[in-house]
Amino acid sequence: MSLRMSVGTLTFESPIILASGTCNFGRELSEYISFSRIGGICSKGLTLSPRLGNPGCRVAETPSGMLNSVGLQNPGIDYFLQNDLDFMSSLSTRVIVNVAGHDPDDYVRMTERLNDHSDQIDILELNLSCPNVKEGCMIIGSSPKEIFNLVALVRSITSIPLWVKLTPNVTSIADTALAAQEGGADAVVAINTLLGMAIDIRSARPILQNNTGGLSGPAIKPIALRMVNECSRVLSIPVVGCGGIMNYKDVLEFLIAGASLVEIGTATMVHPTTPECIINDLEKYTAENHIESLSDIVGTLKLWGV
Amino acid sequence: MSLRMSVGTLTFESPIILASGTCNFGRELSEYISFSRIGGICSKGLTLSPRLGNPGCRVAETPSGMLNSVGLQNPGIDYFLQNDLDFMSSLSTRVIVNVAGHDPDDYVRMTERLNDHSDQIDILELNLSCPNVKEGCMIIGSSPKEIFNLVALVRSITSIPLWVKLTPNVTSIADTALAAQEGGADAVVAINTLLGMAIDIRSARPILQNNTGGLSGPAIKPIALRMVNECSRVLSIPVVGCGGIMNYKDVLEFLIAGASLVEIGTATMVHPTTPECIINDLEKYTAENHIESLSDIVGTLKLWGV
Amino acid sequence: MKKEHRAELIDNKSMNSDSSLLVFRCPEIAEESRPGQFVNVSCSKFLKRPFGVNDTDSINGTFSIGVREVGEGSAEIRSLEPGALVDVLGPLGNYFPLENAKKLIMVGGGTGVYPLHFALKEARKANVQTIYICGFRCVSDSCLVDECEAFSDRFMITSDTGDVGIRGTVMDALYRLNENEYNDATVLSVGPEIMMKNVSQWAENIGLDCFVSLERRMACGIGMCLVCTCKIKTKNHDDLYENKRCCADGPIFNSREVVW
Amino acid sequence: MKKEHRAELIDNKSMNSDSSLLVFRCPEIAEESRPGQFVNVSCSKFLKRPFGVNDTDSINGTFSIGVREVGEGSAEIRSLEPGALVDVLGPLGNYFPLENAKKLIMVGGGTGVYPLHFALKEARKANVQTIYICGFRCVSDSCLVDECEAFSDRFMITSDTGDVGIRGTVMDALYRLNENEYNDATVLSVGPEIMMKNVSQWAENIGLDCFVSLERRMACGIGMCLVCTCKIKTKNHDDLYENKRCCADGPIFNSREVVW
Ligand SMILES: Cc1cc2nc3c(=O)[nH]c(=O)nc-3n(C[C@H](O)[C@H](O)[C@H](O)COP(=O)(O)OP(=O)(O)OC[C@H]3O[C@@H](n4cnc5c(N)ncnc54)[C@H](O)[C@@H]3O)c2cc1C
Ligand SMILES: Cc1cc2nc3c(=O)[nH]c(=O)nc-3n(C[C@H](O)[C@H](O)[C@H](O)COP(=O)(O)OP(=O)(O)OC[C@H]3O[C@@H](n4cnc5c(N)ncnc54)[C@H](O)[C@@H]3O)c2cc1C
Ligand SMILES: Cc1cc2nc3c(=O)[nH]c(=O)nc-3n(C[C@H](O)[C@H](O)[C@H](O)COP(=O)(O)O)c2cc1C
Ligand SMILES: Cc1cc2nc3c(=O)[nH]c(=O)nc-3n(C[C@H](O)[C@H](O)[C@H](O)COP(=O)(O)O)c2cc1C
Ligand code: FES
Ligand code: FES
Repeated sequence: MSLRMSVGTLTFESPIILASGTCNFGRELSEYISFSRIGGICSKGLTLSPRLGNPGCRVAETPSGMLNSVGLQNPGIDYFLQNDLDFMSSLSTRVIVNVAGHDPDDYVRMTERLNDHSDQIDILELNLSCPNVKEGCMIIGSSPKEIFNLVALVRSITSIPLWVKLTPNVTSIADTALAAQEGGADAVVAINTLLGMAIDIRSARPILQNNTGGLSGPAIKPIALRMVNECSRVLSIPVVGCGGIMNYKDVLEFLIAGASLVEIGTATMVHPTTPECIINDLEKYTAENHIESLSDIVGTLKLWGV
Repeated sequence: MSLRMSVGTLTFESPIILASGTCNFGRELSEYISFSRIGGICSKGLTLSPRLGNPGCRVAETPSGMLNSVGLQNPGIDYFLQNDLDFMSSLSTRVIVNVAGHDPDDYVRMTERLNDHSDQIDILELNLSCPNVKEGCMIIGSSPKEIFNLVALVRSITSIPLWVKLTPNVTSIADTALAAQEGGADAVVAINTLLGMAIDIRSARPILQNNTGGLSGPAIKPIALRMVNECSRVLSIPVVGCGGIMNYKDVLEFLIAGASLVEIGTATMVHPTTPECIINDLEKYTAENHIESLSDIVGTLKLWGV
Repeated sequence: MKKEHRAELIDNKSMNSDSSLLVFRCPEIAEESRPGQFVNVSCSKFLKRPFGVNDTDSINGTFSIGVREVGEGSAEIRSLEPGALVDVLGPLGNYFPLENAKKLIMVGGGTGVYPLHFALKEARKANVQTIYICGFRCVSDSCLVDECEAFSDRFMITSDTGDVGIRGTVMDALYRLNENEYNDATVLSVGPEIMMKNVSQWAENIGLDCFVSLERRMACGIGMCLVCTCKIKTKNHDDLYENKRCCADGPIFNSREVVW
Repeated sequence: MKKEHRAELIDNKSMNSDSSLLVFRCPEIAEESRPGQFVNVSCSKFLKRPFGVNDTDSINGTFSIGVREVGEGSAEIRSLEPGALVDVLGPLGNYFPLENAKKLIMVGGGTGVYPLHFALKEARKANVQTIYICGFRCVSDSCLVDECEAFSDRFMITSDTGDVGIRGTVMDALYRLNENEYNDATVLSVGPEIMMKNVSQWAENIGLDCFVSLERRMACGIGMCLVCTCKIKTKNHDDLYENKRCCADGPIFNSREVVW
């Protein structure tokens, strides 16, 4: 019994991927966990030029969750390729590079850079969902048409497997997911954070100096599960589930709902050993329940009344 | 110092309104709290014909929240008018009738019925946001154009003040709110529940027999606050805030964000005396902070960087 | 006005492999509870947890509940230590119609025996003749055996494994009753739904009234939110039903009205 | 591999009107902590709460933190009772560069005195000469006064109200130092940001290095999430800055690098 998953042309040691922005480039976490059974790690969201991110307070605790307004602080793609990619490649896990652009041209130029390192990059994750920057990203990610155009454009210039990370802040995630598929994505990742706000009543100010931020953590799990299921029902490409996963039971829920892999974000920030604990628990669970391969349970959700 | 609020042409004893579907018609709660300082009570969502609601399990607990899939179980508007409206009117608080239709015609016919009782009805709340029924409601409420048409239609046949309850399951709540305003709404109510799912891993079944349900409770508060603020920034009509309010601090956050009144839903289900506790705490707060009128803090949010 | 109570846990003793009996001090609940009613107990989870009242002691102002550990909330409540203060709403729901009962046959399964224990004690007080039948998976799941044997006029216990009492289910015990014994009796049953369904079929077949206690996932517990509905036959329309609230219209229903 | 520790609270004593000193058993943290570092303590809230290490006792395997009650999380932690087990991550962050210090002037305000206390003790061990200045609002807010007086070569206390020590702020105490006293000293300051800013201006003006401990809202506490950034001047570019992580690049920064 192993937790290995095959998704598209790639195999993953386990379905557990470290979500973008919650583990930076893996250095800090590598002091807490071994990466050997981790399915993959997503880089912090990268942009063409270095970004300082948003000013002031960037985090607010909320019931069973948190808001962040980091705003894509990152050293820029060139610095990343020179200084961080080697480290990520050394982790013996799938390397997923998360990129975020102002406009299609940004995505193209970053993809071109990544093409030169395609031996070290397993997956290119197009972040069309960061709620903390003014241009690009979530604006593109809210429009099926723009998603289709962007994904098709990037698809046409790279052979690196392409994941599209979707925003939940839309009327129909099935529509945006379909657009990504039609554009040529190899998988969609659902979901990024929900746009939210927290207010300090003493100062009558938003706690986040960016005014709004992205809501993550268990609070959003029911929404994420619903969206993963919606995506998996309309798509023929795999879905990577994400949103509020804290333990192995949550992982099982996402797999059952239709996710072929899952990304763990906030949980790792709350307890750095979470990814490893989850993998241990999944191993125990599959053994105890005589599950030959975890992939057997992907998409096994039996909806009522259908 | 009083908590009295004037909104449109009406005054409310306090900003605390009991949200639709979480207090039925007030009978049960009247054994736990006095309604004299409650701002208003919304009836359970009413339909033209009686509805049994959805079958099977209708509630799932989630982190800091719950999913419900009641599906508008109600005795129908005629039965309500004959058997429940008198009771609601006797509560010495504003009476808000929440109606939900399959199609515009449904809303028209219900509005006509309510017109005959306009002396007992302070507000007509158009539910364009119930996520638990197949037709009407959230479908209409997801489209600014359909919202505009429906609200204008209802507006043209009634002089009862009109509130439009919005769904958060949209890309832009500013757009749907504006549509409601343009259609002639006297206020918008933001937000109804977020569509979510919970899964039982043993049976690989959704816990709710309706498969999906509406997420409410503190988990959604950051999203609700953000949406209330978005609405209040684009609208000239008042916003009624709703979503995850548990205590007086939450109420203050919503008022600061731009809500003129708030609706309390799930909190009352968790602790039936919540509305009264909140009112007591608000009285203490306004006294201690020498706030002459709570309406002074409505919309006082100072956004950063503007 | 009704209110939410803060009850102090004053005793907590393990009863069998997976359940414990918790005694709380709360004079109002002790005073008002009637057999079949339940209380809604707070824990660190978002919603309260419903438990049938197992007993009351109005002199000491206490009531007790039997808590079986099935998930995180019940595990947390079961592990509370004396002195703990918990928010409790109750008593809630309707109760067994014991007033006119001439004779009672009580059939409990699993944790169903806790609420039935309360009914049994009250029947004893009212000098009503009782037959008490309880079923468990095995001896280590059994509880309240001595108490219930002492309080009942006839007592039978069954177990799936046969390691205590009759091997089989409560049905096997019921089948042993003769007409003299069950004549004129009212049947009360609390336990797994399939058991209550079988018991009520048995009762209905021989013309007895049977009252069952339904369990539904609840939120408010007081009838406002309509999440806890039970399909109940519409009066005089066997093939129509309405959705009644387990928490407020129930949890006790006449089995003839229940759409299983 | 580093790990999250389960620490047992073994002592909790109130220190003043709003803070308490909590002693935890956790040999690893006791062994590894250095002055200026902090630990991230779990409570029932979603995120951990950061607190500076106040002291360690590697023989008994304990460390302590001073916890001021400012909101729900700190109130909960402050009210823990001995025996409580809590998840603690640490020690985290960098620490005061004490190695080459010839003389130390420590300036603490409010709860800032807790982490400084640790630095003071270590300086004493290393036989470094110390001037210790602490400022409080009033006497009932003061804490660790006797300990710090005993451990320091020169000790001054100030209060806004004047009901203990010098009436005024820590600046009024600093101004009393003469050149002999502050020459060659390194300044360490922990407290409200405005105080640290003033202290560092004083130090920079007379050519002393000053190290301050910045506070930011944190999530991971170990440098992964980038929510806790401090504006730090880019090397050799006084008018450019980068966003450094308070939890991993700090919390201790040379005041000359800080963009206040
Ligand atoms: C009227 C009534 C009386 C009851 N009396 C007793 C009793 O005397 N002794 C006893 O041990 N148990 C009793 N139960 C069942 C008890 O309420 C559940 O076992 C308990 O709520 C499970 O909580 P959990 O957190 O451990 O389980 P989880 O499965 O983690 O809970 C998740 C959610 O489902 C609900 N839930 C789970 N199982 C049940 C269930 N069987 N019935 C209703 N809600 C459920 C929980 O309340 C919670 O909201 C009664 C239930 C009802 C409705
Ligand atoms: C490196 C560092 C060292 C610290 N050392 C100490 C110490 O030794 N003694 C002490 O009493 N306090 C210390 N603090 C402050 C302490 O962390 C906060 O007072 C505490 O987190 C407040 O939590 P709360 O739940 O009571 O407040 P709430 O305001 O309810 O907390 C809400 C959120 O804001 C965060 N937060 C609130 N205030 C602060 C703050 N001042 N700094 C950072 N995060 C905050 C909380 O961690 C939480 O995530 C330190 C903070 C940092 C960053
Ligand atoms: C602090 C923080 C930073 C994040 N940064 C990024 C990012 O750079 N790129 C991205 O695609 N998603 C980013 N996310 C979103 C997460 O990858 C993930 O989609 C989201 O948090 C939901 O999952 P969770 O609930 O498990 O955290 C970030 C989330 C957090 C909390
Ligand atoms: C059990 C339940 C039933 C509800 N029924 C209705 C309804 O009939 N009509 C309606 O407009 N909203 C209904 N709602 C939504 C609430 O009125 C409210 O908008 C939502 O729950 C968010 O607020 P809260 O977090 O305070 O509960 C219902 C919510 C719950 C939990
Ligand atoms: S639990 Fe709310 S009506 Fe029964
Ligand atoms: S708290 Fe995560 S980087 Fe500092």
